[in-house]
Amino acid sequence: METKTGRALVIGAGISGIRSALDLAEMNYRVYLIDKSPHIGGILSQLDYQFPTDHCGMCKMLPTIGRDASSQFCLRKGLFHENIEVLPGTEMIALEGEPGNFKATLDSAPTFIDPEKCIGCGLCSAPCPVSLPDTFNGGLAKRKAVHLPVPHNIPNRYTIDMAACTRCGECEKVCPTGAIDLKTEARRAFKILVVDDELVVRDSLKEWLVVEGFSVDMADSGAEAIDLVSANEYGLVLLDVKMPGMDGVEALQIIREMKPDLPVLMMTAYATVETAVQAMKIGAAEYLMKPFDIEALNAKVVQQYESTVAVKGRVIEVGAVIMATGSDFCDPAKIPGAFGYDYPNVVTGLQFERIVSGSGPGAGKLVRPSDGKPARKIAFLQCVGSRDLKQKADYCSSVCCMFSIKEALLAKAKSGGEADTAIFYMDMRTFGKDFQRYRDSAEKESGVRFIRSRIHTVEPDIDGRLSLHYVDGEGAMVEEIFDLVVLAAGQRASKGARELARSAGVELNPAGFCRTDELFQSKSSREGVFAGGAISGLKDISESVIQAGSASLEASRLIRSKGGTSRPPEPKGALFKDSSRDLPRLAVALCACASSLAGGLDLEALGAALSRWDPSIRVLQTERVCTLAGKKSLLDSLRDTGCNMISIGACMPCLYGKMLLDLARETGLSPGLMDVVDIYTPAFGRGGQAEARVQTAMKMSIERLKGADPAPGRSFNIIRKALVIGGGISGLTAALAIADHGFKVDLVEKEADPGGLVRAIGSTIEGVATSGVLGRLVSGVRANSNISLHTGAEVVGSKAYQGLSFLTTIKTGDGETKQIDHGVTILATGGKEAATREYGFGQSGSVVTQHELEGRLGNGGAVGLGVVAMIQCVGSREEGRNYCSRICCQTALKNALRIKKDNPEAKVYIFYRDIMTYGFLDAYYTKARQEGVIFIRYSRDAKPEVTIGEGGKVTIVTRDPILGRDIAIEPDLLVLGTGLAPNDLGRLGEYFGFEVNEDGFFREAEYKWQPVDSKKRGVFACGVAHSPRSISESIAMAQAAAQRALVMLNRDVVEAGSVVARVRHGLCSLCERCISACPYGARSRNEENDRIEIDELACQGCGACAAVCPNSASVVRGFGDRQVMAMVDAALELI
Amino acid sequence: MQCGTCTGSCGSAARMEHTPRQLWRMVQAGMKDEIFKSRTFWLCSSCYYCTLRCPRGLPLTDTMAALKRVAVAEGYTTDRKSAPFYKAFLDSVRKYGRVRESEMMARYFLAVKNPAVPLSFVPLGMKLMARGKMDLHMPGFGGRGKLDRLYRKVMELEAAK
Amino acid sequence: MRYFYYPGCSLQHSAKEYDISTRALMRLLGHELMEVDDWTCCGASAADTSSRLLSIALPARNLALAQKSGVSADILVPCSSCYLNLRRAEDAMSRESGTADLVNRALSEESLSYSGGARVRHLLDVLANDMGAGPIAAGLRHSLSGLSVVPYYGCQALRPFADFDDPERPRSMDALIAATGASVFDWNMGAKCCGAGLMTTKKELCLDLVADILDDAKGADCIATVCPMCQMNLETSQKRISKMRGRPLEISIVYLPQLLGFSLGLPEAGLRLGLNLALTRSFTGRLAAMSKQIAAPGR
Amino acid sequence: MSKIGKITVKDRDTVSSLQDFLKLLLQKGAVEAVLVQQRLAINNAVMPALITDIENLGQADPLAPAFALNGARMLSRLTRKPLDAPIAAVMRPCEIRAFVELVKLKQGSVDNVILISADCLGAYPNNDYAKVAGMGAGAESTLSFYRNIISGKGTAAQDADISPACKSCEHPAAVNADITIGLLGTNMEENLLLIANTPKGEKLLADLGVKVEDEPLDGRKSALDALVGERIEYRDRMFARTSEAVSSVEKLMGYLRACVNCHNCRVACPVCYCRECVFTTDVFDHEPAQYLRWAKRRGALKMPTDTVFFHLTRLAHMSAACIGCGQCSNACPNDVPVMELFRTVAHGVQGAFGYGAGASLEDEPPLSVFHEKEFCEVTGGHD
Repeated sequence: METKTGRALVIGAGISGIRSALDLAEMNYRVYLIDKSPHIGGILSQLDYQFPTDHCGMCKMLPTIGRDASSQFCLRKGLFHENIEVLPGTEMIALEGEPGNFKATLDSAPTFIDPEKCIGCGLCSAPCPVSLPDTFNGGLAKRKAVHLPVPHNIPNRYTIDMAACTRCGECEKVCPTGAIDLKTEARRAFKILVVDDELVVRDSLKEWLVVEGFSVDMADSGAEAIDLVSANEYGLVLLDVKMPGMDGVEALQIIREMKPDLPVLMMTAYATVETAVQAMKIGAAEYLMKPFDIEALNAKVVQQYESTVAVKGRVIEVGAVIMATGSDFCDPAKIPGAFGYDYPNVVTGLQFERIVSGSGPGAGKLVRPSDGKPARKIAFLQCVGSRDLKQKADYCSSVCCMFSIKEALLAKAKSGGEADTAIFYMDMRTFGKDFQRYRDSAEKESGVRFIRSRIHTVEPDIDGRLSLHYVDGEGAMVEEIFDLVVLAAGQRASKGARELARSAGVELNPAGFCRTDELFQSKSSREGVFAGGAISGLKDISESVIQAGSASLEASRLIRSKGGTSRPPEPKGALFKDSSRDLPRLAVALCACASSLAGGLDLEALGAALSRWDPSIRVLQTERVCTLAGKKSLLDSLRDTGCNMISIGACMPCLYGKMLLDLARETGLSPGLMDVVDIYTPAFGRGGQAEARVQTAMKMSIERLKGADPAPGRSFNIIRKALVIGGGISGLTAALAIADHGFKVDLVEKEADPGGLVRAIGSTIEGVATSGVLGRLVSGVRANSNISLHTGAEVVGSKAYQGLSFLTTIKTGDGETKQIDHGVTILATGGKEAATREYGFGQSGSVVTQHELEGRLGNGGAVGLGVVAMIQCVGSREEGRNYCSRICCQTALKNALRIKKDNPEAKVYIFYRDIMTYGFLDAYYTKARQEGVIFIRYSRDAKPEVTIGEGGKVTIVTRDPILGRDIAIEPDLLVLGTGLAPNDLGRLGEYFGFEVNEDGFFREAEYKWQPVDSKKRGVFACGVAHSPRSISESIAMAQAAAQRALVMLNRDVVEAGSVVARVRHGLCSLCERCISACPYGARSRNEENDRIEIDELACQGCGACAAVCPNSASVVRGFGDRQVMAMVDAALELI
Repeated sequence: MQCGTCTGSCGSAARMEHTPRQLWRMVQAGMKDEIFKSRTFWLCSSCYYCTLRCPRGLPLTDTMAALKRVAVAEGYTTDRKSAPFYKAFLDSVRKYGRVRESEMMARYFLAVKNPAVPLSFVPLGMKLMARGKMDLHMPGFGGRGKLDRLYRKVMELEAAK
Repeated sequence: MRYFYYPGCSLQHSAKEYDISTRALMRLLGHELMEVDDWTCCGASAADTSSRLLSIALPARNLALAQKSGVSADILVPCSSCYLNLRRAEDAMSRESGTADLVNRALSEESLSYSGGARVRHLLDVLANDMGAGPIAAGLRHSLSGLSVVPYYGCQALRPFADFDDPERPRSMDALIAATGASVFDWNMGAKCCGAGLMTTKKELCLDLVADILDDAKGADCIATVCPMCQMNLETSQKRISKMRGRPLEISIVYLPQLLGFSLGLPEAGLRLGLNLALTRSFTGRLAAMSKQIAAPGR
Repeated sequence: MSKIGKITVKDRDTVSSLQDFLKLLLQKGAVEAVLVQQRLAINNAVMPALITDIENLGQADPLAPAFALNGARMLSRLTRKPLDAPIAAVMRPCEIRAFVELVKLKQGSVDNVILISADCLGAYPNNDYAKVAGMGAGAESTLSFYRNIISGKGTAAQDADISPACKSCEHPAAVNADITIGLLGTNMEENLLLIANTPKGEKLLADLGVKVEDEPLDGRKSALDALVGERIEYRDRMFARTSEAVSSVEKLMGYLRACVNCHNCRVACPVCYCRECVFTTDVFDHEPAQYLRWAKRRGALKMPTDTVFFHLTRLAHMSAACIGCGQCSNACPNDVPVMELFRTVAHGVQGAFGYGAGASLEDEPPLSVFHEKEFCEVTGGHD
C-alpha cells in the first residue's frame, strides 16, 4: 500500500475544530482548518468568562509538548501551528471520493480587503457612512460596514459587510496599503434579470438594483424571460411566481433545464408562499416576499453576487473530514408569541456576556442597554426556546443552566455583590463534574436566588424596568420588578448545518444536528466524515473538547487504515546554527511603513539614537517587511552583515509567528534570536513623546535579544508503549484505539473478565443492546496482537523515569508479578453503583437499586407490578457525594418506560429533585410523562419518608410541592437511584502522580480545556474514573484520552519547550516555595541529592517559580535577571 | 413539566381553589373526588391562554372542558350553577336548533332553584327587552326536536365508544 | 368576494346590531354574504361540557350544510365563539379520522356529511386581510378624527387558532381603526379574557376580569369589539363595576363593523347603534357631530 | 487549659534556679543538649551555646537582657537534617517565631527539638548591653535588671534602654514554645511558672517529674495585657512616625541615606534564609560602562548604587515573614532605623494577608497559597 502523509480537513474553527486540528497537527498530519466566518474561535471569541474559574483558559489547549511548533499566544486571538493551514471565510461545497481519499472542494468568500495587504490600521472605518448593529456584541453596539469582525483577533484584518456597504468608495481612498478593492466593475458585470408581469414591480426593482451597482434586464412574462436567459449570461434571475400565461414555476423549470447553475430567486405575494416553497424544491435558491423589504432583498442579491465572485473550487485531497461547526443560539425575539422578549432591557445570555465583557460595548460595566444605568436586579429566565415542543425543540440545551449560574455570579462580582440575581428555572441541570457544588456555592455563598418557576411573559414596568409574574414556592402568584432580564436562549443546530450536511453527504437528525452512531458519537452516517463537538448534539465546552478528541482519534485511525501516515517529525535544532559561542552581533531593521502610518516617525533619527545606545548594532532601513517582497529585501540586506540576531521594528508583532520561522529557516538563525517590536502603537498620541516611546521599545528589544538563550528545548526519551488500567468499556476502547495505531498496549483488568459496569446494563435508553458493542470490543482486544490483556490483575507499583518512561509492576491473578515499561498511562478504572442504607434499603426485599430493577425487568419482571416508586438522588447531590451521577435519571426513565411498555397498567412514581435529562434525553422525559409516569419533586431538606411495615411493606410519604400537602404511596417496589461512585483508586495516584478529588474521582488538569489530561505528563483518564457518564460519553472520552496519548506515542522523542525553568543549585536554599508555586507540578525535591528538580516536559515556562524564588536560584530560560534588568533599564532610560 | 405557565397565564387562577397546575397534578394523582368537588374547572372561561403558552403544547383548555364533561356525566353537583346552565343551553339547542336565550335562561333559572339568581339578571333582561333583543315569541322555523336525531345518534355513538 | 355567512344564535337576538352592521358593511364594501341555509347552533361552550362528539357534530353540521350547497367559498363568522367551534370542528374533522368518521355517521341521520376543506374565517380576519384598510380610507365619509378607539379582540378569535393575528399582541384592528381617522388606543389588554360565558355562572370572577379591562381602557372614547360575548360582558355591568372599583369606568362599547360602517357613511339602519347597551352621551354626541362632516373621499 | 508547673526560686536568685531546671533536663536524660545563652568568661559577654555538659549550664543566663543575635538561625543550622537525639532550645519569643518561619521555609525542623522560652521583658542593643552589664559582674546585672522592673524603676539604666524593637514588641510571651517560663503574673523572685503549651511540653514536665496543675492564669493574663498594651502604644507611635518618614520615594531615599551596602542587616536577619543573596550574585555586577550611563542620565549617580533597591527587595521578599526581632537595626553600623521600616511594612503586609509571622506552624505563608478571589482592588477586577 502506498504511504503518504495523512491530511485532514476540519470544518469549523471554534473550540472543537481547534481541538481536532491541534490533535491531528500534533500527530503530524497536515490539517486544513476552515471556517465560514472571517475569524477563528467561534462562539468563544465572544465569551470572556467560563465555568468553573470564571476566566478563559482556552490557551491551555495549545500543545504542551513540542510547544515551539505552535504559537503561544491567546487562542481566542489566533492560532498558528506549522502543520495547520487556517482558511477563514471558507466553506466546503463538495466532498467526493472515498474515505482515505477524499477530494474536498473549497470556496472562499470574496475578499474586498486583501488580507495580505490589510494591516488593521482602521483608517478605513472612520469615513464609512454606514452604521449598523454590531453582531459581535449581540447587536448592543453599532459598527461600520467596514469593520473588524472580532476586535481582539491577531492578525486582525478588516472586512466589509457588502450587504450593508453603499460602495461610496471612501474606504478605498484612505487605505494606506491599497488593500481595499470594492470590485465595482465586477458588480456591474453581474447581470440580473427581473421577471414580473407588473411594470411597477419591475421598475422599482430595477431602480434599486441599479443603485446597488448591478446591471439589470427586465422581462414581463415567463416566455420573454426564457428568451433572454438563452441569449444572455445572467448572474441571477428574480422571478415572479404568479404571472399570466407561463407562471413562475413553469419558467423556473425551463430555466433550470437550460442553465442549471443559474440561481433563481422567486418573488411571491403572501398568498402564493406555498408555491414559492414548492419552487425551492425544484431548484429555486430562495424566495422573497412582496412587498419587498429592501434590505432583505439586497442581502439576498448580494449573497448570490458574492458567491459568484467567491474564490471557487480549490480542491484539496484529504483522508478524513471532521465537521465541527458547533451550534447556534435561537433568537428569542423571533419566537412567535408575545413573550415580551423584545424590550430593550431583555437580553440573551450572550448579550449579557458582551455587556460584562471588557471588550464589549460598555467596557464591562454591568448596566442596562436602554440607558446605561446600573443593573442591580437581574432575572435569568431558563429554557427560552429549549424543552419547548412548540419550538420543535424537545431537547434540553444542556449548557444554559451553568451559563446562567455563571452569569449570575458575574453580575454579583461586577457589582461588588450588590446586584440581586434570580434564576427562574424548571430543573436546574447541574449534571457535570463539580456543577452541583458550583450551584450550591452560588446559592449559599453568593446569594444567587433560584426560583423554580417558568416565566412566560416579560411585561414592561415604568422607567425601562421589567415586571415578572411567577408562582412562588408556596404556590402564590408574585410580581417582581427587575432592571434587566437575561434569557437563556436555547441552542439550535448551526445555521449552515443543512448545507454542510448536503455537501458532506451526511445525514442530520430531526433537530438538525449531525446524525451520529448512538454509541460512537463522532461517527456520522458517512464513513470518513466525523462529528466533533456540538454539531453532534448539545454540548458544553468540556464535552465538546472531548468529542473533538474522539473525532480526531477516529479520523487518524481512518487515515492510517487507508495508508496515510503521520509525517515523521522534522529534526529540530540542527536546522539552526549554534551561535551561542559567537559574540552577539545584532541587526535592527526598521520598517518604513509602520513609521508612515504613525505619522512620519523619523527612522533615521531613531536609527542614530539606537546606534548611540549600542554602537555595536547594525541598523537597516526597510519597508513592508510583513510582505513577501519586504521579507526578501530584508534577507538581502541581512546577508552581508554577519549579524546573528535581528530585531525588527514594525507593526503588529503577533503577525510574525510564521514569518519568523520562515526567516529562521532561510537565515539559519534560531527564531529565538529574532524579535519583532511594535513601533506603531507607541508612536500614537500623546504629543512629542512618540519618538521616545518608540526608541524605548526598540532598546528593550535589543537588550532582550542580547540576553537571549537560543538553545532549543531539550529532547527526552519516550517509551512508545501504553498502559491502560481498567478493562471496562473505556479501557477497551482506549486500548484498541492505541493498538490500531501500531503501538503496544498492556491492558490491566482486576476482574476475571473485561467489561466493567456495562455488564450490568442491558441496553441504553435509546434501546441499543450493550452486549453487542461490548462483545465487539472484547473480541477486538483479544484479537489484537498489539494488546496484552492481563485479567485478574492489578497494579502494585510504578516508578517514573526521566522523559516519558514508567516501569510498572502488576500482580496477575495467579499471584505472579510482572513488570511493564510504558511511556503513557490511561486510567480507566471505572466505578460502581453507589451503596446506600437509606430509604429502608436492606430492610425489605421490595427496596432495590436501579441496577437490580434492570436485572429483574430483563426477566419479565414488570408483569404483576402494581405500583412502582423510584427515588432519585439517593445519597447524591448532597454533601458526602455532592455531585450528580448523570445516568440515574435516564436509567430511571428507561426502566419506567420499560415497565409501562411491559405492563401498561402499572403506576410508576418518580420522586426527583431535578430531572437531569440533558440534551436529546429530554425527549424521554417527555415520553415518560406521556406514558403516564408521575413525577413528584422533593427537596434536599425534605426527602420522602419511607417506612417499612410488616412483611416488608413499603410506605412513602412526601410533600407534593404543587398541591402543598402530604401524599402517601404504597408501592410494590421501591427503586433507589443511588448513582455512581468511583472505584477505589488505591495508591494509583501516588504511583502515577495524578490527583484525586474529594469524591474519589480523577482530578483532570483543567475541566474544560484539558479534560482527560492529568497535570502529570503522559497520564490520562477517561470514563467513570473521571466522572459519572453514560456509555457513549465514556467511549468518546476514552477516544479523546487515547488521542492525547497518541500525540506522545507518535514521537521518537518528546521535546520540551525552549522556555523552561532551571535551578541554580549553588544558590538554592531548598525552601521549596517553587514547588508549591508551580501550577504544572513540574518541580520536585530529590531527596537523594537534595536538589530541586524540574520535569522539563511538564514545565511550561510560566515563571511562577522564578517570581517566588527570592534569590534567583530558580530562573526561566530566556528571562534572565540581567537581561530583564537591562530591559527595565532601557525602558527607564528616557523617562 | 410542572413549570406553572398555565397558572401564571390564567385570568381566573386567583379565584380557583386549586390552580390549574395543581389541578393537573390532582388529575395525575387520580384525586377524582377532590377535583370534582372543587369548582376550579368550572372557572375556566376557555380563553385558551394556557393552551397557547404551554411549552409542551398540551391541550389544557380542552382538558378543562373534558373535566366539565365528566362532572356533568357523573353528576357532580358541587357547582350548583354551571351544569344546569349548560344543560339548559343544550336542551334549548336540541329543541330549536338555535339557542333561544330567553327560554334557555328560564330553564336555567328553574333548574338552579334559587330565586336570587334570576333576580340578578333582571336588569339585563329589562335592557335587552327594551331594545327588542329578547325574543319572546316562538321561533319562526325549526320546531320541536329540531336536532333530536343528531343528538340521539351522537349519544349513541358516544356510548358505544 | 363571496362568503358563506354563519351568524350564529347570538346575532339573531342579543347581538342583532352586530349581525345587521356586518351585513351592511360587507354589502357596502361590495362583498356577497350567503347565509348558510338551515344553520343551527354551534354548541357554544356548552356542548363540550356534555360530549366532545356533540361539540364537534353541532358545528360540523353547519360545515356540511355549506359543503352541500356546492359553492366554494370561505365561511365568514362574526361571533368568536362560533368561529372557534366551527374552526375547531374543521380541524378535528380533517385531522382525526376516527372523529370524522363518527361525526359523519351522526350527520348521516340528516343525510349530511362533511369531507373537510372548509376555510372558516373570522369577520376580523376577512376585514383586516381580505379587505384591509385601503377601502375604508378610500370610502371614508365621516372621519373619526379625534376619537380614541380601543381595539379589543377577546380570546377565541385569536386562540387557540392563531390564523390571522398574533394571539397575544394582536394588531389586525389597528390599521382598520386608523383608516377611519380615529387614533388607536395603546394598551396591553386587547387579548385578555372578559370571562365569556362565566358571566352567567361565575359573575364575581367575570366582573373582576371586565373591570381590569375597563380600567386599562380608561381615557379612550370607545372600545371596539368583534364578539357578541365580549360586547355583552363589557356593556352590561359598567355601573356595578364603577361602584366596585370606586371610580367611573363607563365607556362606550361598539362592534367594529358598526364603527367602520359609520365612518363609511352607513345610515343608522345599517348600524343600529340604538341597540347598544353602553354608549355614553358624549360619545353619541360626538358621533352626531361627525356625521355632519363629510370627509374628502379617497384619502 | 495549659498545664502549669512551678520552679521555686531559691535565695531570690532567679538565674541559678533556672539553671537548676535546665540541669534537670540533662540529668534526667530528657535531652542530649541545651541551646541557651551563656555568659562568657571574658568581657561578661552573653552568647548562645550548645551545651551538653551539666557543669557548663552554670554559665547559662537565658534571662540576661542581651540579644547578640537571633538564635533561630543557629537552631536552623542544627535541625536542617534530622537530629538523632532530642535537644532543648531556650530562646526568646522572637527567636521562636523566627524559627517557626524557618521551619515553614524548610530551613529547619521541630522534630526532636523542645522549644523553651521565658517571658521576654526586653534586651539592650549590643553596644549598650556591654555598658549595662559591666565587666566581670556575672549574672548580677541580670538580677538587677529584673529588680528594677519589679520595683518600678523600669528598664532604663546608665543612659541606655532596651531596644526600640523590644519596646514595640507585642509578643513578650511565646505561646508557641513547648514550655513557656513565666515571669509575668508571678513573683519571679519566689516562683517561676512552667507552662506547657503543647503535648510535647506536657510530656517533658511529666518526664522531669514536675508537679503540674490546671491553675487559672488570671493574674498572668492581666500582667501580660498591661505590658502588651504599653508596647502596642509605643509601636503605633513608631509606625506613624516611620510611615511619615518614608511617605515618598525621595523621603525613603533620605531615610536610607546612610546605607553603605554592607548587608549586615541581611546577615543578621533570622528569616533572610537565602544561601546567597541575589545582591551578592552576578546580577548586580554591573558593566563598568553602565555606571557612567546612569550618571549621564541623571547628572549625578549616588554611590554605592542599589541601596534602596536592596532594602526594597528585602522588604518584598521578607516582610511577610518578619518577626520584628530588631537584629537588623542592631547590626547596622550606621544606625539606619531598618527595624522601624521593616516592622511598619511587615505590619501592613501581614495584616493584608491575615497572617502573623511565626504565630503558628499551621498557617501557610502568604506567598505559598493561592486564593482565586483575593485583592480584587489590586488585580483590577472581580477576579
